[in-house]
Amino acid sequence: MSDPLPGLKAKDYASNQEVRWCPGCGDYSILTQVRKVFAELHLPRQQIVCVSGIGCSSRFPYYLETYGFHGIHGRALPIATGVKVANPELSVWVVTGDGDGLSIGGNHLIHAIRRNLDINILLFNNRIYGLTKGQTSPTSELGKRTKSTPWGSTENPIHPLAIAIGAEATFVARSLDVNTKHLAATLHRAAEHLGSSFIEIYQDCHVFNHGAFSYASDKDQRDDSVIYLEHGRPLIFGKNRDKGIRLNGLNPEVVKLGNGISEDDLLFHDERAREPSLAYLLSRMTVPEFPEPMGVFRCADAPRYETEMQNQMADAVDRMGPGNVQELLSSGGTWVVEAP
Amino acid sequence: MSDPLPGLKAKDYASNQEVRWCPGCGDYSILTQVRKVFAELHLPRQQIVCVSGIGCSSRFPYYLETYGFHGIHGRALPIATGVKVANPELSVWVVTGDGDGLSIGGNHLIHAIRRNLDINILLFNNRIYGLTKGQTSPTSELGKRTKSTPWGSTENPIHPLAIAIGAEATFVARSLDVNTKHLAATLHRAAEHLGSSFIEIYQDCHVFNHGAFSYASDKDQRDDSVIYLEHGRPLIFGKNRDKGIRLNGLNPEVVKLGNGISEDDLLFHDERAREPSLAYLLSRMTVPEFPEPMGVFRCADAPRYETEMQNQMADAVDRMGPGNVQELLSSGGTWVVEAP
Amino acid sequence: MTTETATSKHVEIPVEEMDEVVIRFAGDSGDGMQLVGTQFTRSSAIFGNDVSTFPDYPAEIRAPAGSVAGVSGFQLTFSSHDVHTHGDSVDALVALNPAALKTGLADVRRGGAVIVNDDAFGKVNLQRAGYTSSPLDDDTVSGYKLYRVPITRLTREALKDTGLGTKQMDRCRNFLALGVIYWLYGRPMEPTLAWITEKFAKSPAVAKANTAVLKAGYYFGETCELFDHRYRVAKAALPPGQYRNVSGNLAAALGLITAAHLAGKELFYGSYPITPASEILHELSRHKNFRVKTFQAEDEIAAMASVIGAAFAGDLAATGTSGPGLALKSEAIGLGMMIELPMVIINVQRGGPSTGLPTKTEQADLLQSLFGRHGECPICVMAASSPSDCFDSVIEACRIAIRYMTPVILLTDGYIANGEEPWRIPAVADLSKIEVHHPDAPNSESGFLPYKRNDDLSRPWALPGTPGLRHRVGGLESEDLTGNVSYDADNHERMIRLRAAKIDNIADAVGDQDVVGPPEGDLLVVGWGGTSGAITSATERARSRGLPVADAIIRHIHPFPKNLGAIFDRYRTILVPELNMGQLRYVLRAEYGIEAVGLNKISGKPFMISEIESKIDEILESGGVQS
Amino acid sequence: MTTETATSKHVEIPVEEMDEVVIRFAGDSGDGMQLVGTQFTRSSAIFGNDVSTFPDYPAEIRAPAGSVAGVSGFQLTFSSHDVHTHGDSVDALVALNPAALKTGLADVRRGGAVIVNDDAFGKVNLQRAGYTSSPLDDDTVSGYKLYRVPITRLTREALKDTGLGTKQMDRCRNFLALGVIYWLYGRPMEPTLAWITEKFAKSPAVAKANTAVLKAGYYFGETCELFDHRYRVAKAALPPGQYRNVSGNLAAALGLITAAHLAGKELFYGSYPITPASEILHELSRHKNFRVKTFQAEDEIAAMASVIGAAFAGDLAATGTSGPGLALKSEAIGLGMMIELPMVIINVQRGGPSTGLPTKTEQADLLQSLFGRHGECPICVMAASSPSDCFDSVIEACRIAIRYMTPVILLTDGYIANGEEPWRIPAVADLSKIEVHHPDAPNSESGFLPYKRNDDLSRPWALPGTPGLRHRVGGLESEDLTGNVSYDADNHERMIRLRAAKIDNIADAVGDQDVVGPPEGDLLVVGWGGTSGAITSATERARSRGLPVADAIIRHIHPFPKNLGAIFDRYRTILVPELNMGQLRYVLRAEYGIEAVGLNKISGKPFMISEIESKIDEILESGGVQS
Ligand SMILES: Cc1ncc(C[n+]2csc(CCOP(=O)(O)OP(=O)(O)O)c2C)c(N)n1
Ligand SMILES: Cc1ncc(C[n+]2csc(CCOP(=O)(O)OP(=O)(O)O)c2C)c(N)n1
Ligand code: SF4
Ligand code: SF4
Ligand SMILES: [Mg+2]
Ligand SMILES: [Mg+2]
Repeated sequence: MSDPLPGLKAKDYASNQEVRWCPGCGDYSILTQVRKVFAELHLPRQQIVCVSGIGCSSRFPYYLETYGFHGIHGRALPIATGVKVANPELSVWVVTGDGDGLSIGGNHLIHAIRRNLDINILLFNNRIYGLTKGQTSPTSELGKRTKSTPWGSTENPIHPLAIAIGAEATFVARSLDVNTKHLAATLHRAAEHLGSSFIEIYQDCHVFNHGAFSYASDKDQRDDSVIYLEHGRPLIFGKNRDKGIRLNGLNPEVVKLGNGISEDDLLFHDERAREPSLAYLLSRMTVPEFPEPMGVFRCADAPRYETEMQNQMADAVDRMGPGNVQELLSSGGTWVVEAP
Repeated sequence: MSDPLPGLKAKDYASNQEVRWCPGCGDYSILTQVRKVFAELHLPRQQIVCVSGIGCSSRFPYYLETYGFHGIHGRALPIATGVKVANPELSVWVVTGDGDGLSIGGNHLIHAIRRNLDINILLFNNRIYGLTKGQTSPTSELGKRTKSTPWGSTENPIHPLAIAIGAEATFVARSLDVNTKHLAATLHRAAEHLGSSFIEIYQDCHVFNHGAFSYASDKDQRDDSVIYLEHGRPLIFGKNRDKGIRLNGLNPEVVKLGNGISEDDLLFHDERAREPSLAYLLSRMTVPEFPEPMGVFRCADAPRYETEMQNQMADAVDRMGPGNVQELLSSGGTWVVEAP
Repeated sequence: MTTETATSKHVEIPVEEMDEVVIRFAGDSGDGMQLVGTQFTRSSAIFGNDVSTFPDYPAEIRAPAGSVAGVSGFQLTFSSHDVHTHGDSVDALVALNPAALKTGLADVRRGGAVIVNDDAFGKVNLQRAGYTSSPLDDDTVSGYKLYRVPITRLTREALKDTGLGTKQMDRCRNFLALGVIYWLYGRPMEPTLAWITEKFAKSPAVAKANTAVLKAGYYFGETCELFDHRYRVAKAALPPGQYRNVSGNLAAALGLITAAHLAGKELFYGSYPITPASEILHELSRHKNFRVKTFQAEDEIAAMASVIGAAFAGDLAATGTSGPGLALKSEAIGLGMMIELPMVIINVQRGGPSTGLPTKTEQADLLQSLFGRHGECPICVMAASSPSDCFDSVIEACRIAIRYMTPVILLTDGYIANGEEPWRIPAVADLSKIEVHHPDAPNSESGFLPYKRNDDLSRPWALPGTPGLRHRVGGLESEDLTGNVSYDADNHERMIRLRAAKIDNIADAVGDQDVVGPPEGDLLVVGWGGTSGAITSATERARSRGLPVADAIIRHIHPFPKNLGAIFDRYRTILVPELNMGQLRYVLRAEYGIEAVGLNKISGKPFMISEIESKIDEILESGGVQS
Repeated sequence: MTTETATSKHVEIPVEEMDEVVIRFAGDSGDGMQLVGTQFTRSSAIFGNDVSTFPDYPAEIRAPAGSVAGVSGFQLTFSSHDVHTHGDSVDALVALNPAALKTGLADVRRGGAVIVNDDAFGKVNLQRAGYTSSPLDDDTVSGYKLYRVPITRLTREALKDTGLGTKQMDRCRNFLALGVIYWLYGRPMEPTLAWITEKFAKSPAVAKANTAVLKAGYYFGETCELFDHRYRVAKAALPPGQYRNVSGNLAAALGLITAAHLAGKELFYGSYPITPASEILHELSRHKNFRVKTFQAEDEIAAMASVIGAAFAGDLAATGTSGPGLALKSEAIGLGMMIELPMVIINVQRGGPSTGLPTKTEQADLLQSLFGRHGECPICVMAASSPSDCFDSVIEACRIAIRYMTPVILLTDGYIANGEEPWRIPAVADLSKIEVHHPDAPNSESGFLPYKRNDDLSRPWALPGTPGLRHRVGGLESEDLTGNVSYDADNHERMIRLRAAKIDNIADAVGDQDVVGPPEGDLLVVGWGGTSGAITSATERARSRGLPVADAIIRHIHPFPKNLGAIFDRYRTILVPELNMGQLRYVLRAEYGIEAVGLNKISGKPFMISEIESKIDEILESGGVQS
């Protein structure tokens, strides 16, 4: 309970509460990385506010020795908005699930993203409702059998990154629970970004949807089904880094390098492209046709809501002087009734 | 009140309620076109259900001699979902505003679109809250002064089409209140599409945001600021049809035809492109840098929620026979208590 | 009522002294009736009368021109004594078109004045209003004093040399009518002239036109021989001080800014527009130099959630809405009560249920405010009783919220939110500060305990950013003291009782319930919220007729003031007038076991004083309890 | 209690006849306790006992293994007579680990049996449960009959030749315990053996292992000399018929399907998952061949709105949720009441407020159900009183919703939703049809009037697709008869009163309130919902002790049955036990002016029968009204 000291370790960001996810849950790994990144960033513990909704993932704040807010289902983002607007100095981290953030909370997600507050949004996508024991989520696959869809889901899933990009996101990334190095690096990037950072984190729900991302985590599959985005670099993947993504018009295609196809023919990643069309296009690449991109899809500058609000207030004070309550009350047409 | 007869006229779709928008409101023109298109499509009046939320635009159902449902703010789409799922035979039309459909109702919009029910969604975008007399809406411009933002809005607006495309829309189009021919044609296309059709209709709020779309409606501006999409045709615009849109990598650019640039160099529109990336890219083109595209951005096939549900039920009946309630009650492990 | 003779340039017109006058301006939505009503209000207030207003406009943005649905009205009472309502029966109706006459006439007292724009009674307008022949020519208006003023013609005449088009000229008609009425009631023109100059500073032509027309109206009154009387309403004996007019919404906004000042906090207001609460948002968003943070959320749920977040981070956090929005906020308010942070929810009631009658007034959200949350979730509920009382009530709501670390719902309604009255501006320096304590060190040996309570049973408001006080809050049941998640049965029971006891403790802070009139006896009229004015007036009138009637206006509905039960014991009959089906009455029955008599009206309209007075008479005559 | 002697192969063990036994299976979340509890329940029911169950599992998906927070319990009563609750004090606790012993022991009656897995009391497990030394070796368990069964060892032994790994073997331990208990209480193994075969049809190895282990447990009981008694609970004298076990959630789902059948309609169920209501959605979504349309909406608001849309289009439309979801549905329910369409909202109450105690039971959403909407918005509120009563109540809710064209809220709670009891399966052919009338022609000379009411004051349910009946509905106030938007004051008042009168009319359909016990006298115990079982048992016991206590279980809370007030007049004291702070009591005070005595518990746990019985004794001894 003591004050932050220089040289805080990851474990110093651990609260005294027992972590209570199922054994094997991907959330553990994410928790470890988040604590580690907090330490690496030297974030003072009292400056951090972690806000969540409801779901397994949303238990996150309890396990961080920071300020924390376990909200109600779907409402983490507007709570976080209030926190950030009230005190822009705070480092605000939002943890949400695919149900919390995309089903009941989908609208808040869109609006938080478009306002571009400087907050970090971690969406744990396990393609299922964990806490309520296994119903379909907005990211569950068409045809998926769950407790609520025993005959298979009849809903086209949505893609979190596409939603974020459609909502004018300035920072969009994807990572994987068990790829700890990549996850840590991505969290770093998100923390550094000024504006709303949105990270979709593929997360294994060990109990109700185990293996949903084995294509991205299993040793023998991942090299062919995941591609790492690097700014300014061509899109190459495969165990032997012998495959790449090329653009054919507006359609990406998988090509084998060699035989006249060189790296220069490939699509080069540009996080900072003027338009988010590249990020959008990348977000459409899905297994099995394509490897799924990991890393930062887009990172751009745009006005931030809380900063603009601060500017407006400063501007108003500049122009009109700091508000004087007595003057305000006495404005708008007054008259005096004299004592009789 | 008599039954529909062949040869119904537009006026037969007019209810006996006085239309009560402000003089000059763009909603009048849209109403006229909708009635006309109903007649042209020979839609039986009793088969139509028009569902809306709350807002000026949402008064729409009262003015149609069909079945109608004036819902609550933001909830037109889930109401319509219930209607369509309960009776897939009905022709369901949803009218919503930029506040109703994108602010309070944004989440329902995303989810209705991804489910791809066969309904038609008309979003009247006037970039303002009309009914509540002039607050900022999610499509209001950054810096816009409204009753709720007298110092200028600090929120980045969202783009309805980008949101729809981000949510896996299968039919996305845009039209303009006063371009009656184009509007009628677009409504036709929407009606024909099997799946959720989303049309953004630029609509002038005469009282609180007059002229928001004058660039698209004024004779002397529109030719340069609007471009009409035609499937399979190059993107050409300008009074003399001497300008076009060319792709530079993933970035569109305006070019002048001639001087070595021919139609073949231009971007060709493809409503049915495998991936919605083209539609997304087009949705990013905004005035003043670009002409804004009008017409059908995308039209694709995908499973429809209500159809899939019907199929599942039919399939279940096929496989298990029609449900027998007595058998159902008597399943799951029964025993008999004999009379003593 | 005395009659004397005043001298004017041309004719000598007798001046009738009146105690109080009720006037209504009515015309088409586009006719600017709200504007002239507001101007007349200000002039009367500045003149020294007490004033109370009731703007009444159509629900449609713009109903068909000239139609009955499109009539926009503005009624006010101005008086030489205290007034509490906009008045029951109209002494003078100014009707700019036939539809306005049609909707308004029934409210004019027999013998009252009806001033019409004679030029507007052409065939088309008559038809639009649903008249087959002109009501001016048949006995529709018999029994009233009819004044036919050629308002359109006079306006055009006054502006004929300005080069304005007819349409532009006609837009000034409302000022002509205002001028006539100013003359008729001896009001000063100066405040309005000054207002015109300021308002139209950027379009001097318009300013000039309106000025000319206003004066033309005034001089017309003076010059023509249409009127055989002028009226004078003497100044009211108001307490000395600086005054302004306020509507309830304006007062609420000013109250929030003042409360933030008194608490030494920044104000966060997260809201979603909804009639009739939007003006609070509009007003607050103007005052950025007060560092007021207004956040127009994507919906009411987000608004409420943002308020919770802002409260957690340390702002004075508030929201405003109306019935449908309050329904949507239910779940989040429950979270607010669970995490025990201060926040204020202003609910401006309107006609319900569902979308209902959005521009009309009603008091039917009381039970929702008290009970509209799942689980055992008691919070503080208050009600403001007049436009200016919104100021005081909001400040008190903030004070309670902060002291007791709890959401407070403050109920107002369309009637007082839009109605205006003169308000004696308080000296901010005289208002007592709102004490706020943010701990900066742990409160126990084992570290910081976020749910360790003080004597009020409130928990500490420790702010993110404070070293050493890191803690987590949430909607799951919290362990006593630590706030950690707890599924323990006894802890749950204890926490539920602690939270309820804390809310009950608020009664310590609210003081005793006041009663006006005899301290015991036959009849106590109990009211709350926007009907308070009509109740006060009705009981005052009844008492002035010698009737033994007391009244009690309840500001604190949960918890009630401690002495309330004892008060009820002292009266034989309790009458509860409400603009609902008897919601407070239900609560009183449940809380005190009293069988009150209800006077219930649920037509979207405020009470008339006479309605309550008649009920008082009826009860006293029948000599006892009824139901 | 008689003792006789039974003969078994190896030893002769006396058999004790018991009236009723309460048994609890408890272990770690992963130990499969819910499964064995359910199996024991079925065997007992099939054997012919009456049974009542209470599964009690942790809120966490998976709390730390071996921890107290991670204990999953399943308690049941099986009896030779009617039972209404899962039982107060436990006769036999089966504890698979130290944590289970720790949490469960306090509930075991003195002298009761404690059967533990002796192998699980190693150091690590003891530590995890917070024991410093083994409770089996100190006097923790003195006063109980302790049976130390080496469950792990026996299981591994039984499976040693199967080739299964230790982990897999250990997963069968629960069946070993079950086998022992089956022997101890003389239950038939057949139903469980059959179930195993069916359940694990696809993995015969598992089926075989479980079968072997179950039998091993049974034979262990028979063979070893650990137990000095066996127990027998005779068959209950249940009405003859075909039976099955149902939980409240299952019964509700079956009720909805049956109601749709009785109404000749397709069922639409729009819902958003939430504990403890999700199982209704799960169950319904299985039955596609009944043309049940389940729609998992994006949130509760969408769920409610979809139900409204489906009702408009003609389906039998229903939703299910719990407290937080009901809060979110408030606004849309208001719309449902305004447009007057039939729909049913099942609210499975859980511990509140806010997220509260999601897996625990409570009855604290009553006031929200009654009042949690803005404006005057009365709707029908009912409560189911037992697992199987959920079936009847749902059908009645549907019947009322359709007849009166209104939303109906049906309250259940976690206790009856998850608890199971034997249910006599009704003959569907004997259930009365739900009458539905969809007009196919205009109902007036001037065309179709969507708000023209019948004798019940219900409006016609005209379906889109019907020629000639086109109409529009909405949340703005509707004009009487036509349903057109109306801002008319008198119309608003009339419609509000009509809607309220229609809801009051429902009292015509619900029949008289039943009272069990003396028809007048000293004490009436009034209950509703999931506490009904405990109340019934408590009053039965009190009456069997000769005490003059009656009880009334109220299913219809709004409107109340017409005779309810008269019933209250006949008793000196009214006791209202509730798992809340007194919500029904509040309503009774407001509606009938009665000052009932409350027995309130709000710890997330159901009542024990004895708690109510003590209160009854206390009241009768003190001889009168208390509060
Ligand atoms: C208003 C409300 N509705 C429903 C719930 C029940 N609920 C809790 S978490 C959850 C979904 C969890 O899924 P997700 O967000 O994907 O998180 P996960 O558990 O998978 O991490 C639901 C439906 C609730 N707590 N509140
Ligand atoms: C729950 C709820 N919140 C707020 C409102 C108030 N309200 C009605 S319409 C509207 C916005 C209208 O804007 P838009 O959807 O753009 O429609 P327009 O009037 O511009 O056509 C709002 C905020 C309401 N009726 N209900
Ligand atoms: S249910 Fe799934 S997501 Fe939840 S804790 Fe368990 S493994 Fe993790
Ligand atoms: S306010 Fe605007 S959108 Fe509404 S009716 Fe008037 S012009 Fe149309
Ligand atoms: Mg999930
Ligand atoms: Mg709009």
